Amino acid sequence: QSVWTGGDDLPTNPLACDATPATAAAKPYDGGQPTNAPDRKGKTIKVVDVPKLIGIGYFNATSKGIADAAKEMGSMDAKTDGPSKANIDDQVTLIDNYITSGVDGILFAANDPVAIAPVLKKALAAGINVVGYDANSTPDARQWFVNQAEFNGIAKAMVDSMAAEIGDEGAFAIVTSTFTTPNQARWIAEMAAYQAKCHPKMKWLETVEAQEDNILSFNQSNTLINKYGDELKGIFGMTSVATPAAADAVTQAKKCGSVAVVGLATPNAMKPYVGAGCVKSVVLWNPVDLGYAAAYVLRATADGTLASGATSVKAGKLGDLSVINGSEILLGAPTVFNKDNIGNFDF
Amino acid sequence: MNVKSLIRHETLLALLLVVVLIVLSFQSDRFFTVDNLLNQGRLMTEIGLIAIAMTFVIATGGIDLSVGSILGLTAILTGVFWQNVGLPLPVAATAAIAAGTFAGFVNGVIITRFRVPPLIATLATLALYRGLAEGISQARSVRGYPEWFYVLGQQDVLGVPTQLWILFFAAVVASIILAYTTWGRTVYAVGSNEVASRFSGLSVEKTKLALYTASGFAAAVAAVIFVSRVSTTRSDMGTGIELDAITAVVLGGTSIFGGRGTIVGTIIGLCLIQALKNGLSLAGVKGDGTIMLIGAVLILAILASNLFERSGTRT
Amino acid sequence: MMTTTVEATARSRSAPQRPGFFKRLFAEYGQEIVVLAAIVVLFAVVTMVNPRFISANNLTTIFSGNAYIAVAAIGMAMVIVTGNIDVSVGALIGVLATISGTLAVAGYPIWFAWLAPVLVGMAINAIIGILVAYARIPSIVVTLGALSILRGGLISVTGGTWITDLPSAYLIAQKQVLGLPVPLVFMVVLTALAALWMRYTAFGRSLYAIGGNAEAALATGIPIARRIVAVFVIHGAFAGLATILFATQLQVIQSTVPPNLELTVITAAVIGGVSILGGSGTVIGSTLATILFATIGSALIFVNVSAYWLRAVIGLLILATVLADMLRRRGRS
Amino acid sequence: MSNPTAYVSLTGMSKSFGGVKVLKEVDFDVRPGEVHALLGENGAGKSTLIKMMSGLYTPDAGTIMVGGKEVKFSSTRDAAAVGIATVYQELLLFPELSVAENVFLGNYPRTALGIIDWAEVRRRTRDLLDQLDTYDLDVDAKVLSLSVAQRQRVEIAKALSKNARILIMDEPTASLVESDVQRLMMIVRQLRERGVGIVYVSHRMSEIFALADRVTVLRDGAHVATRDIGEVDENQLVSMMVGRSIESLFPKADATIGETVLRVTNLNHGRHVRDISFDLRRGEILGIAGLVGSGRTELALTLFGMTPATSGEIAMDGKVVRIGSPRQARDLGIAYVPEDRGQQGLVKSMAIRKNVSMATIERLSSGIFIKAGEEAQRALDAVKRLSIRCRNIGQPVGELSGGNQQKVVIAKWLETMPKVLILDEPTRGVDVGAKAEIHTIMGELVKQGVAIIMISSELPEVLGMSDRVLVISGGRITGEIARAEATPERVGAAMTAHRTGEAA
Ligand SMILES: Nc1ncnc2c1ncn2[C@@H]1O[C@H](COP(=O)(O)OP(=O)(O)OP(=O)(O)O)[C@@H](O)[C@H]1O
Ligand SMILES: Nc1ncnc2c1ncn2[C@@H]1O[C@H](COP(=O)(O)OP(=O)(O)OP(=O)(O)O)[C@@H](O)[C@H]1O
Ligand SMILES: [Mg+2]
Ligand SMILES: [Mg+2]
Repeated sequence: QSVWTGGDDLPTNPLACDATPATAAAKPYDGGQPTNAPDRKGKTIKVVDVPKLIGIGYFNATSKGIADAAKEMGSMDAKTDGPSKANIDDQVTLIDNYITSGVDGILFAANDPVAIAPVLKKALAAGINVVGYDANSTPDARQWFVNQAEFNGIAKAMVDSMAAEIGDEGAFAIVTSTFTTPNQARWIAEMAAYQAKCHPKMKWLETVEAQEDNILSFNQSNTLINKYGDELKGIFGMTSVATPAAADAVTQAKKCGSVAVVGLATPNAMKPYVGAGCVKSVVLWNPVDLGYAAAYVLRATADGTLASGATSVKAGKLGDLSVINGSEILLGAPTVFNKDNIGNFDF
Repeated sequence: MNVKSLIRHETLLALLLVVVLIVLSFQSDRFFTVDNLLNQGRLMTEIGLIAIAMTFVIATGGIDLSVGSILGLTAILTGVFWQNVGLPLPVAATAAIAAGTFAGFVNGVIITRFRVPPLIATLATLALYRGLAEGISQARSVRGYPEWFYVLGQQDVLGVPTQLWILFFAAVVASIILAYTTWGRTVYAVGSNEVASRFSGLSVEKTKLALYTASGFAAAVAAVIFVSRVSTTRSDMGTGIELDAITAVVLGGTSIFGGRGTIVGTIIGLCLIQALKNGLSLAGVKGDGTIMLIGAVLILAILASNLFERSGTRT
Repeated sequence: MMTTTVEATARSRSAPQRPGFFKRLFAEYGQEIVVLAAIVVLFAVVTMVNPRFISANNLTTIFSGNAYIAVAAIGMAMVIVTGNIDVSVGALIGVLATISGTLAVAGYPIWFAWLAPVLVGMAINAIIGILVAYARIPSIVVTLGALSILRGGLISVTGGTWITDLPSAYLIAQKQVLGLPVPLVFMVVLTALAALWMRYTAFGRSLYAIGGNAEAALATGIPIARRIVAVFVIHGAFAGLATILFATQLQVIQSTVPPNLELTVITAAVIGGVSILGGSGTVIGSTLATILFATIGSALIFVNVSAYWLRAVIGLLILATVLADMLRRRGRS
Repeated sequence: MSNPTAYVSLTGMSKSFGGVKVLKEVDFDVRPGEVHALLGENGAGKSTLIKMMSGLYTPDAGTIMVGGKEVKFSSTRDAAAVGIATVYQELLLFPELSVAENVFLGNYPRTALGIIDWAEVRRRTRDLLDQLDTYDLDVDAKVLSLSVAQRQRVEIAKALSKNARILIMDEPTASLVESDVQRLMMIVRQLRERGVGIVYVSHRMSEIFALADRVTVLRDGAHVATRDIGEVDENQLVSMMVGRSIESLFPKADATIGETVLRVTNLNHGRHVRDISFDLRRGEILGIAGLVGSGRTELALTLFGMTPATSGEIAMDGKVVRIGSPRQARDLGIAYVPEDRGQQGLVKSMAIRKNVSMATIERLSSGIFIKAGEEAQRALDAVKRLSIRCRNIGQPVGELSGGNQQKVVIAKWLETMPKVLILDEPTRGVDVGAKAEIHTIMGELVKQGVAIIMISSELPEVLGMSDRVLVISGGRITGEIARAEATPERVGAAMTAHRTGEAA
């Protein structure tokens, strides 16, 4: 298996094997600043939310969170518009159009951290407040980024759950969207590092691509099951498309209980599998909360209450969220959905 | 009849464009501004370059579906040559363009030497070139280009986006070639009747080979501009761009069966699509609504010009 | 020596001998045989590397997991035989799956949830067919437009919400008949029916006539426009049938357009030997080509081709199939 | 003038294309058991009239009566239903389908289950072909592999398969050699005996007089006359058709024959060009005769570089040359007017101007730009010189009549100022008037020193125009006959001559 680079050459930073929290070195603010932004304090602001793509459950949920927060605040006029394919070019074009149309704030989830930077800088130069969520851009191209969970944190949660289910010597494989998708690539890189450090005897079989296509994800999962037979003990699903498809493959292959599925997914898509007991638990932050937090962060940024040097920000019902890594806001611990609580979520 | 109907389609389309521009500028006062329009030019350059070459290809009765993959491959090679091989960036970009052009040449060889229908040949290389881009890049992006490189994609020359000059220059040269040169004449002749062209001593094979090579070249140049515009390379760049380019070309009146079409038409088609994308967005229509409308415009525009043409021949 | 010459001359004056069975088979189904051979070779080679490749489970994955593509490619092959093309079928399947799933969840009878995509597919494609046949807009233009409209429409209507809580009776693709997975049965039965229909009915033959020489078809009295509408409608029905398999394969339906499905379907049809210029090719070929692609995809995982290079290898294999066919054709003429 | 005994009668038929009226109130009828010939110059409207009779075109005005009842045809199916079958001028077949399938497409025999009975299709096709003495044609062969004559046979079999009461044949003999013409005429007579009414279009007077019971002449889309064949002679018919009399169909001009321009030695390509050797001199017309499939066209294609020679030698002006493409042939001064005008000769959707300049477009350019003025001037000159009848030089070639289209192809190649002009069936499907004009043009060319190779299936044309006749059979030269000795008998004998010295 070739070494995972995570699509870029950033170093990995695995967490400690026990529950010791990472000691984040304090970093000075490294975000950008809008030029000549008008005073928006207290005024109603017009905001556009540009997710990676529209038409998938995950971003529907973030969009819902943003809408909820906007309604709650009463001073934000928010709308979601994104490309129909996770395509950097369409996303850039859309943001560009919204800069021209004159919005006060932009919320984004980047398809590529670098490719999106020029247009975001253009937005900053036009005096627009820019806040990212879910998928970051280069820091200087936006003011703040709402981080749902740190890459190494997700990696630890995933690998630890898998180890708990299949034991410290089990073999697993991964189904992801594409190798170039930045978040997935970084998660996999961090997982590799963490597994090597904390579960060195687990066996990483292979990683396959399945686009954002659930039937392909299903077929790929089946192929993995067929290829490795009893050797395969677990499958990681890296996207909200791949995880339910992998679970379905395991279900239909009648391997519930002998092949574990661990992955990132939205609760709605996972209810049948969790309910049937084929999947024990699903890891995901609450994307509704993520969107909700992002909207509050943008509001605070526009009001000037969240500025360089702040250590926390108030985010409505979520309370105080802390600033990390210079210009990121941490949402908090990911939610773990299981048989008992999955019915309480609807996204 | 032929020439007249050509003019008719383009006139119709130009009128439609004018109407669209007027309507859209009423919808948003930020639409019809110099800044916005120039900026749209920046955004449509890559598709534009590819569509210009595609006009020639379709006018011969062919098609090139592999352009998006050639774009991705060239982008990746630019990055790899520069960062991994260590070539100076201008050399790396030139070498990558040469490679992209070669990919087009390979299409041409498959089509002319092995007589594989263009649709099948480029459907196969669509998969192959994208795969090569992925394999070569190992899914890694190349970033951190020197600042001067962004002149091409993100800055202006004489107040106009740099790449728009390139598109403009390419459009002028291409329309002159297609309308006034022996080469252009050969393109139409091959598109109308390939056998007769061969029997007339025209170099059918060479022309086609040159066209697919040129198509590769256009996609490769578009790739470098694209990299410069978005500051990074990814192996999935340009996915699906072939359908956008083909849409512009057929909207512009080029017959998918070959033998007719003009660069002016293609450019108007391109502008119409871009104006709709931008103007509707400014008017508050979401992206999904916009793509539906573009689909409808494509069908209706060709329908309208069909009707005009038929009623024209009857009188 | 002398006698054989005389015999040969005598025979050339009388009716020519019908060439042998295999020769005719090869002349008529050359491309299909090339594809089939490629499948067999792949199976043989990969099974030697990893015997699990030919396990019942993996055969099910290969044949059954991609059956919906094969079913969609049947309709596509018919459309291509008439000299037309459809680049909107992926978007159509996305739309139909959403309709079907929504009905199933809303409590309509299961049979209705299965029938609806077939009917709606036929209706939508009837419009496409009418635009192609009567308004004389080239099919690639109409279907490019339809692609945009269907894709945009799907997103704006559903917003991409997934459909869950599907009743288990609805999930027909997960069931078996006579111990065989339903998608496999669908694929085989529909391919066989379509192949027989294309070969043994006047209607089926007329599609080849239209694709081969439209002018002559008109002179023969074939109602071209009606046939083209009909073939699009039939293609819509196959898209609907493909949708049933697509939508019931998993317990959730993703209400988006499956990425690049149209290209996959078109590639299956043309690699299977349907001439893109119209007038030749069979649905057996398109189904075999679908199986070939599925086999390649699975095989490359089994033989541990670097995942990064996987798509390049697939591209190379497609190209090789295309070139092999062209060389075969040239060798013949 | 509806005739009580007529099975089909047309009255006041009119049709316009793009505002041009090509048929003006024409009356026409066919009786059972007669051969009714339809005559007229190229573009007179014969095919148009026929296409209305067979339901392919809808008339703008006029009525069609079948068996005394008025009918309206909305498709060829309607016409077929009342027993009208047509063999069209442009053979309308399906190249990718087999012979048998072409014959029965549209009315297949079915089994009890309603599915096509392929065994029956093949058997009945075999029968029909045997009736046409075409024993050597495989019913399973794809039509694309057939020669023109073979395709014609398939078309006739197709018409016969429908048990037609009226059989329309639009220039059925245009691409047949003499022996095939005789065979076809026999078939026509047999059908007449059986009571079938036949509409027969041909530009060949000999056939008209041998077959027809009545003739109808059209000129410029108008009905000129309908006569019994006994009432008219050839000169009368010709002057009815062209509105003037034609002095000589074969105006063989005396040209001085000069030195050798082309010398071919032991040329070979495939099965159809074998060991060909001959000389061609300036100012000479070399006629090439042979049966269909004898390899005349293949020889021309090899000389023209389309199918380059596999062995042998070609020398132009004494210098040995290699001709690997039409382009090289053109540059060496060889021009080829192909037998299939529509496919190989013309780009029909393009203007006359562009077609005329097509082979010389590089020469008409400064750098890469086309000199439009000069191009137009040259096209105008060509139109005048060859008297091509057209609206203007911007008119698409496809709108011209057959003869005028042929002249455009000749004009294109004259632009290259060839030393050797190869004409393959130069007057196929061309009316008498235009035929005479083309022959006159040939005469003028040889006077200017051009050497002409003329391939023709019309023996009178070969004998009338050639200085020397080369006869080809089975790809080999089986006779070389000087003008003085060229008689139909000698040439005919050489055409069917057995291949000498061929081992099994
Ligand atoms: N589809 C068409 N569109 C436009 N003009 C046409 C069309 N078909 C025929 N014409 C014109 O109508 C006239 C009559 O054509 P038609 O084919 O009936 O002549 P014809 O008598 O059969 O000639 P020929 O001996 O060359 O076959 C010609 O001037 C021709 O150019
Ligand atoms: N039995 C056959 N099977 C397949 N193709 C044949 C057969 N006989 C002849 N041909 C094809 O027919 C052509 C040769 O016949 P063609 O009629 O062109 O010869 P020709 O001597 O030029 O006669 P003409 O000029 O009268 O057509 C070639 O293209 C050859 O491939
Ligand atoms: Mg005619
Ligand atoms: Mg010939």
